[in-house]
Amino acid sequence: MLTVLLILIPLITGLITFGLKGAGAKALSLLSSFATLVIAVIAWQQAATAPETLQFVAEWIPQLGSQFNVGLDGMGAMLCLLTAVSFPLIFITVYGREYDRPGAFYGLLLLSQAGLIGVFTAYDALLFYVFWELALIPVYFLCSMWGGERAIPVTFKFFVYTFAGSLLMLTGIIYIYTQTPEHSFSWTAFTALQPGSTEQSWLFWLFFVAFAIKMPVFPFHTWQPDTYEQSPTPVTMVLSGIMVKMGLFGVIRWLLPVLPQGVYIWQEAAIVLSVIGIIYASCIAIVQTDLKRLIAYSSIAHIGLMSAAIFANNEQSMQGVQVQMFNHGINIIGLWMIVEVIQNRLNIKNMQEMGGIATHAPKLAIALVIVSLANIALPLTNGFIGEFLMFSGLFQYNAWFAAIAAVAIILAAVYMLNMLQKVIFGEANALTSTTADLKTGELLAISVVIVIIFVLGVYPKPLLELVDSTTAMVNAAAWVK
Amino acid sequence: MIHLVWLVPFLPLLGFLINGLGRKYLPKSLTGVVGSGSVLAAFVISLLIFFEVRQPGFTPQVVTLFDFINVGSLHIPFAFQVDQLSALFLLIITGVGSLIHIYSTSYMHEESNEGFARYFAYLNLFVFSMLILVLGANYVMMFIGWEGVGLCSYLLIGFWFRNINFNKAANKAFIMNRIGDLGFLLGIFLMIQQFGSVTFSEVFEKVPALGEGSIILFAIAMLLFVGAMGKSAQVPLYTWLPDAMAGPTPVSALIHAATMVTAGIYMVARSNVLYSLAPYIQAIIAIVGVVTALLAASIALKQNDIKKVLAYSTVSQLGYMFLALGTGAYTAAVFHVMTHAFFKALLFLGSGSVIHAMGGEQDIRKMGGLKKWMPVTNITFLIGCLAIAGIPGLSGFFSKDEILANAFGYNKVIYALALIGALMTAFYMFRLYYITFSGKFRGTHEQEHHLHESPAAITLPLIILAVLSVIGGYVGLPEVFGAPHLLHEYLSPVLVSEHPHHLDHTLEWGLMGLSTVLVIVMIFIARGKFSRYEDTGAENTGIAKVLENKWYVDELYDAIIVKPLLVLSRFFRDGIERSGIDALVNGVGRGVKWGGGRIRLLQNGQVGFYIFAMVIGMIVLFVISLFL
Amino acid sequence: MGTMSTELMIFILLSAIAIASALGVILSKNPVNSVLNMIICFVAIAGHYIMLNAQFLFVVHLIVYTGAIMVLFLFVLMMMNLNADIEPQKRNWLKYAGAISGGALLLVLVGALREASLPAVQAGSATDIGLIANLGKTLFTSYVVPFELSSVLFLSAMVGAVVIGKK
Amino acid sequence: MPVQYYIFLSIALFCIGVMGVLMRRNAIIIFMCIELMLNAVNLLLVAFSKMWVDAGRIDADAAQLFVFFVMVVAAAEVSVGLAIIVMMYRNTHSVDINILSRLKN
Amino acid sequence: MNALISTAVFGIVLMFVGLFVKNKQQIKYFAIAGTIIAFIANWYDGQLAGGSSTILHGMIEVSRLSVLFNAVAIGSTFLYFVLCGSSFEKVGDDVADYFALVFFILAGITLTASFSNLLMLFLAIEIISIPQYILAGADKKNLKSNEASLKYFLMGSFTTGILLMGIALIYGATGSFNIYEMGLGTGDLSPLALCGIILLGFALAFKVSAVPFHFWTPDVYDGSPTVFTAFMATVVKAAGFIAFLRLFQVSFTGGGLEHHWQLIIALITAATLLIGNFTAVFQQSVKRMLAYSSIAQAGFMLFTIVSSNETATQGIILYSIAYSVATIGIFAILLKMKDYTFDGYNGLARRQPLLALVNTIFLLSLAGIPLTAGFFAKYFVLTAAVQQGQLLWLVILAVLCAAISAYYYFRVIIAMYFKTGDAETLPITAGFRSVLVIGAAVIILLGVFPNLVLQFL
Repeated sequence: MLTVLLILIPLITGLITFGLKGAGAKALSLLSSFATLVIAVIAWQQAATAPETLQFVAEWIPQLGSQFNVGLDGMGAMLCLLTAVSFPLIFITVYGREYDRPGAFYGLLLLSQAGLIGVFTAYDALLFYVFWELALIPVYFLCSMWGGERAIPVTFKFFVYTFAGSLLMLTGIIYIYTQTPEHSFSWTAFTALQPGSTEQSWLFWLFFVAFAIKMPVFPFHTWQPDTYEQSPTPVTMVLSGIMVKMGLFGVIRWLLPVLPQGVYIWQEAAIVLSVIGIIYASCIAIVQTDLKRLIAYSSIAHIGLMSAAIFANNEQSMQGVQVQMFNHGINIIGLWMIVEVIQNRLNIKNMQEMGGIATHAPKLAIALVIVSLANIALPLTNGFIGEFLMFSGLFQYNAWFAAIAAVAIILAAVYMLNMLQKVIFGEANALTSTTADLKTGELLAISVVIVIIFVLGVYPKPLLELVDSTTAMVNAAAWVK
Repeated sequence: MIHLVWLVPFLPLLGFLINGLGRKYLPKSLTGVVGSGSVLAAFVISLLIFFEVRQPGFTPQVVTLFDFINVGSLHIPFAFQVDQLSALFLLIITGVGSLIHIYSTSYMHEESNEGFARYFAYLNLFVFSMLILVLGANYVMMFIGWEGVGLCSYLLIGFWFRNINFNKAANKAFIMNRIGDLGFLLGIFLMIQQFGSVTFSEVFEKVPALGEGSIILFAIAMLLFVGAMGKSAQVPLYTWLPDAMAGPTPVSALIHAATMVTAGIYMVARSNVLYSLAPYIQAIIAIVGVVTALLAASIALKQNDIKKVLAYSTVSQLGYMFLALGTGAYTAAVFHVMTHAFFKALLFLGSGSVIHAMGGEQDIRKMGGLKKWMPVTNITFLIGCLAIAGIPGLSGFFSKDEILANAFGYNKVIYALALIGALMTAFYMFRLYYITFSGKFRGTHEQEHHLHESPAAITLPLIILAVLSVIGGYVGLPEVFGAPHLLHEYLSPVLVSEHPHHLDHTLEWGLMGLSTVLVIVMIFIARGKFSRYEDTGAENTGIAKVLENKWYVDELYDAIIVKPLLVLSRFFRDGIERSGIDALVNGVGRGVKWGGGRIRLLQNGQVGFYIFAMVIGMIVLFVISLFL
Repeated sequence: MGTMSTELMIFILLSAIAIASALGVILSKNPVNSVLNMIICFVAIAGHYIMLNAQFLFVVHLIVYTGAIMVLFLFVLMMMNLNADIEPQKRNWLKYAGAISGGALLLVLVGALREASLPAVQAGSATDIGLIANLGKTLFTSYVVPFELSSVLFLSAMVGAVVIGKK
Repeated sequence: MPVQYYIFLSIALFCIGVMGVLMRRNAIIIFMCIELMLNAVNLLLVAFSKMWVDAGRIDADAAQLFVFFVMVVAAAEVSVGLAIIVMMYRNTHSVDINILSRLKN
Repeated sequence: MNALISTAVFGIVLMFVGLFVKNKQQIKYFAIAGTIIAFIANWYDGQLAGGSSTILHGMIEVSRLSVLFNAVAIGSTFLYFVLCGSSFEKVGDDVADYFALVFFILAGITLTASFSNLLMLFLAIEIISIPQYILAGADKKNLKSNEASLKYFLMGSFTTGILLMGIALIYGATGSFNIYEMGLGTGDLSPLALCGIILLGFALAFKVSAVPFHFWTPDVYDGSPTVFTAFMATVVKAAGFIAFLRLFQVSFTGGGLEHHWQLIIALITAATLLIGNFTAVFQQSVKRMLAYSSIAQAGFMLFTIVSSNETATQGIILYSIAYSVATIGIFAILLKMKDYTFDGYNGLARRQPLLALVNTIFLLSLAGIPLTAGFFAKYFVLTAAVQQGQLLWLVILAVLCAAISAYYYFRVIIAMYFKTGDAETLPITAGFRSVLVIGAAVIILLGVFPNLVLQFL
């Protein structure tokens, strides 16, 4: 029931928010997001001790053998927690901003939250697909309506891209569904089926492309920088912090256990793509002058690593990926928060025109430094744990892939430090010397991020233990040879 | 006492937090007390630990704080290891660290309140990281400290962040360190793969099973050594260190001379079990060491920035330490770390005193005759120079002599090269000394008017370090002196694989004499050339110009690494991303539109054509279904 | 040549007339000629109906088609005062293309149906199935629903013709 | 007499109708050709009816009734069709089908 | 059966209503009442028919499917009358006759799901077609309407010839017009029957505007008075499919018979998907875009024919509802627009937020986004095809085309929400709004609980 509540709270409040004006919409959405957070924390505690109590099953479409089947395993609880943590942070960060038609803006954000939590909780393939799309639609509207001047075509590209991918996945789901003996969509039935290896081989691609587009993995990534650049920053936070995790989540929940042989056949290809993507995106990030695009490409690189680690598919890499899903979410949201503040203050995106922010807005600068360092996986920040485990896991799979991928940690340092240098260091210019430092709300939100960064960086145990069960599940399913 | 070891890193961390968070509110005095006091307190605890460790029969102890990473069979606890090696490094770090903190309270006094606190916060954070590095009971802990010190180095080099060039230097330092870190990290992964553990005790236990000369062992050793190359500024990853002089001078003394850069030596010494089983890697280390020593020394000959000279000298000395490691003389390396910490910190702090007096001027051509105004600095700096040059009786002599002796036993050619390096060391150090302190003052009148001896907070550490530079060598007297090698005895439980090359006594005396004589000759040449130095402003030519431009290594790196990387990245961005993938994606969209545009022409509005098309379609479909 | 051949000869004769006049319909330039050809063709087809013992249909065919529909066509043509000159000639290639594709369709269908094995038509064997009495009985029993429905059809056609036709 | 004869005859007439539809531009003639196609079908149905009667099926009158209904429908269609053509003629003073090609692409 | 009678009777009633009721707006209410009564009558049918019963000498079969489909068709017509009824007046004076013609069409439609004799199929198709020719040309002075009418008529009657030829050949092969008694699946397939099946397929493909028999669709839909296009493109189209499916599922399936025609139907489906979607991308007028989109949607519905299984039946029902309701809604809004181009919708969301929202829901449904009925409609037809096996290539092609279809549906959304402009609309009543909302609610409700409808099957 708790799980259902997690979906229902943002869904219902989101719908109500549509009817509200300015302050009311803000307040309600904030309230709702906090309520969700409270539930998510409780759910997290339960997921650690008694995950079966979070399972909720109700009839949905009996003709199809589809049920409203939601539940939370370790990974699901973790991602729900991430979602639940992120939204209040996002709302607090933008609390001072005035958006056109705030009711719709906050309403759509809450709806996307409902969709995201739905994706992370669904244990029924059809339900999963429904939520998968449901999360996309509000984001599409948010980006198009409140985005930059090129937002409409860019977001549309994003939409069609992901839509095409998910339809391919739908084909795969339908195929597997028709093969299950009792015609069921339940996750259990899907994992129990195990089609022949030829079938798994091509089914793999139907699923993989959908997930790869969402993540995004090279070469399916070209929607991403444009979309991140053009979206309003709160939406970019949702996109990069949480939505990309849908792809990773999808692979772990719906690809690895369902098509282990397909994965076994193609894992090398997937890893190669991911590794290419890591280096490729890192290189492009080096020559970006636009702050948002730089972060976008850095995100592609990070996601590439996560995808490689997933397909390396051993205990370490899987633990690492899951932990990193959370941590990357927190870090990138923190990064976007700061970008949002900078944008809000300066209204420029080109890093060449910035500089010297540290002199006039030291708190902002410190926050940016910390979050950037977490982003390049400095030890004792949360980014380190995941990356360490992922690289290690990848290394166990294939040392050369890991060695090539690991070059990214150098490249990451190059572009992140360049970014820091250009944005906050140096002499202030006429524009940046007017930069106001963080305001209370912003400071609060960013402080939360920073605290999480350090707490999980020093003591990742709770997170690691939480996702243990999922890793065990995947590994148990995955080593079919 | 051992169980309180966590206090040692924790106190500087506390200092960091207090100074960092309260940087706007705390007065400078309090900041200074917190900053220095925390390190001093850590030093006291370290001393107590040291005395405990020194007890005979002490076995290494591991203090586990909590589980850091637990994944399946891989356990990486957040644990500290207290043994002879780490205790010694604790002493060096906290000892030299507290002196430099005290020194800084005066040196950095002109900074704003906030800057001052920020400086101390960074410095404390550095000490914390460095302590984690040496205290860690496994390679991951070491790596945490390893990257942590890199971060602090980055922050402190770029301390004056308004200067873009300083920031670039900081970036360079961090990135080069990261290249090394990559090697380290891969080494750790390989260890995890091979041993399923990164804890020192377990790894060293399992290493011998691989057998001497195992390729895996080579790989691990080499990868770790790549890490050491980055951190300890060895060829080819040394160019960041001279640039790192952009930071405040006490930072150069602490980080870029006494402690952080020796982390590589610590690591190799710590892994001596591993390295002793990988002789080829040892050879590589020795060669890298001696090449670095020579190259850096040669560059130092022609530098005019007081800190740059010292920086290259540091690189060069680090080369010696690696040479020692390569020859298997781990104690000698650690010994040199210690003595080098004393005299190089002394030299840097002395140069800081000079720079302070000169109002920020660092070019030695603009100095001269400073001994008149700065007697204490002069004397202590001279002691430092003598120590580094290897004048018998001072600390540098003993440590360097041990290295040279081992090198001789290892390989005569390497010995010869090392000796040449040592001679160059003497030459450039005294070039520096004479140009700076002798002759007549060449700066502006304003500067001359301003010249003064530094306050006690600066001179006191100088004096203490000068004393240490003199007596520090007596813990490791050469065998020929007949006295026990205290350091060797102390470290032997840790450096179990040490196999120093023992020379016969006559030969050792001979070598000692040879180097001493040559060094003195060098000093006199330098004195003759530079004691009445005049700045002619003449351009250097030939080899001198090459040396002045540091063998053009920076330019070389720029040409073979940085530029190609940028070209590649731009190609990715413009060639593949925009005109490749994105164009393809957009092309699909355009293709659909284009196709739509063509297909719709079929719809030409003529009903006759429509029926015709229908009939054709029927015929085609008929043929397909009936006859195919 | 017995009775069979008489049947066959009549069949061939009627078929020849029908095909020739059908070709006349599509080939003659003057629309009025087309209509006249059409009438001939329909009469020939009516002849086939007699041959096939479909007396009722023969009558209906003559009355409805030849009598009513064709006259309607003729009437419309006359009302519009159309003659050969008015119809602009299609471009020739389209005409050939039309002819060729029609021929191709014919070929395909013939090719497909050539080998159908079916019971033969016993020409001359008189059956009374096509008489009005029999058909009427069936029409008002089994086929009463379609019969009623065709009234709906007519109604709508009537309404339609009025809607469209009135000024 | 094999029923194939009727089949071929009727297909021939049918295809002539199709040809006419394709070749002519006069809406009335085209419509007439369509009527020709319907008549070809009628002929075929009658032939099949006879065939099945001869083969002994008692319900073969269905085909003749079908033809009857085809005629009914054809009559209805003609009334509507000619109304449409007349309407077109009123507006364009032509019955050329290609005159009307505003709607395209 | 009751539905057939009631709709036919109401057609006649409406003709007379035109004589006595002078206020043209009031005629609409009679028509609406007619649909309600027909709906009730049909529901009564459903109560009677426990399983399925063939009545009236094997001409009509009343089954759960037919009752359900009739309910869908009558319900959609009800929605159509409510939303678009007042626009009849704009076409011409003979409002009552138009309503009568729509009822006659509806009478034909009630046969499409229940015929069990090819004669009934033929009559049904003609009863549907002939009034449509007239409705297409109802705007007599408008040359476009003339053209639409002429094109539709010429091509439609040409197709009638094809259909009849097919029926004749099948009769020749089997000696029966009854779809249950043909027994084509047993024994060797006569070439006559095969040609007949193919020709019937062509004729029905024409009715559902499948490529290459689709040429009439854009022109006719574009040229006809918009209010009639709304009806032709929705309920009538669905009726075409139900007839198509019924014929092929009952008579031409079984005994391996489907392998003879599956390939060409699959090819037709593929071509329909491609051409429909590709061409729709290019359009500038929303009305014409909807015409092409109806071809594209037909491509999806053809999946039910290709697979001809149980799921296909469920799929066609859901698809009929989802597609009809959504398209009627979109057309109803289109009718209120002053400008039919995409640009005419610019900024509608600011002027008429509710209208824009409802329109968006309808468009999302057409695009097949989850939580709308359109998703489950697509889902079922795709599942039907996957169950059939061997057709996965077609399914993948279809989903890619669905992605393309998002492009043109979303263009409307983009215009409404993200572009600035002042989309002008005619005055809109509260009743109109609330009915639109009900329509949208139906779409959403079926998108969440498709079994609300499927349980009746």
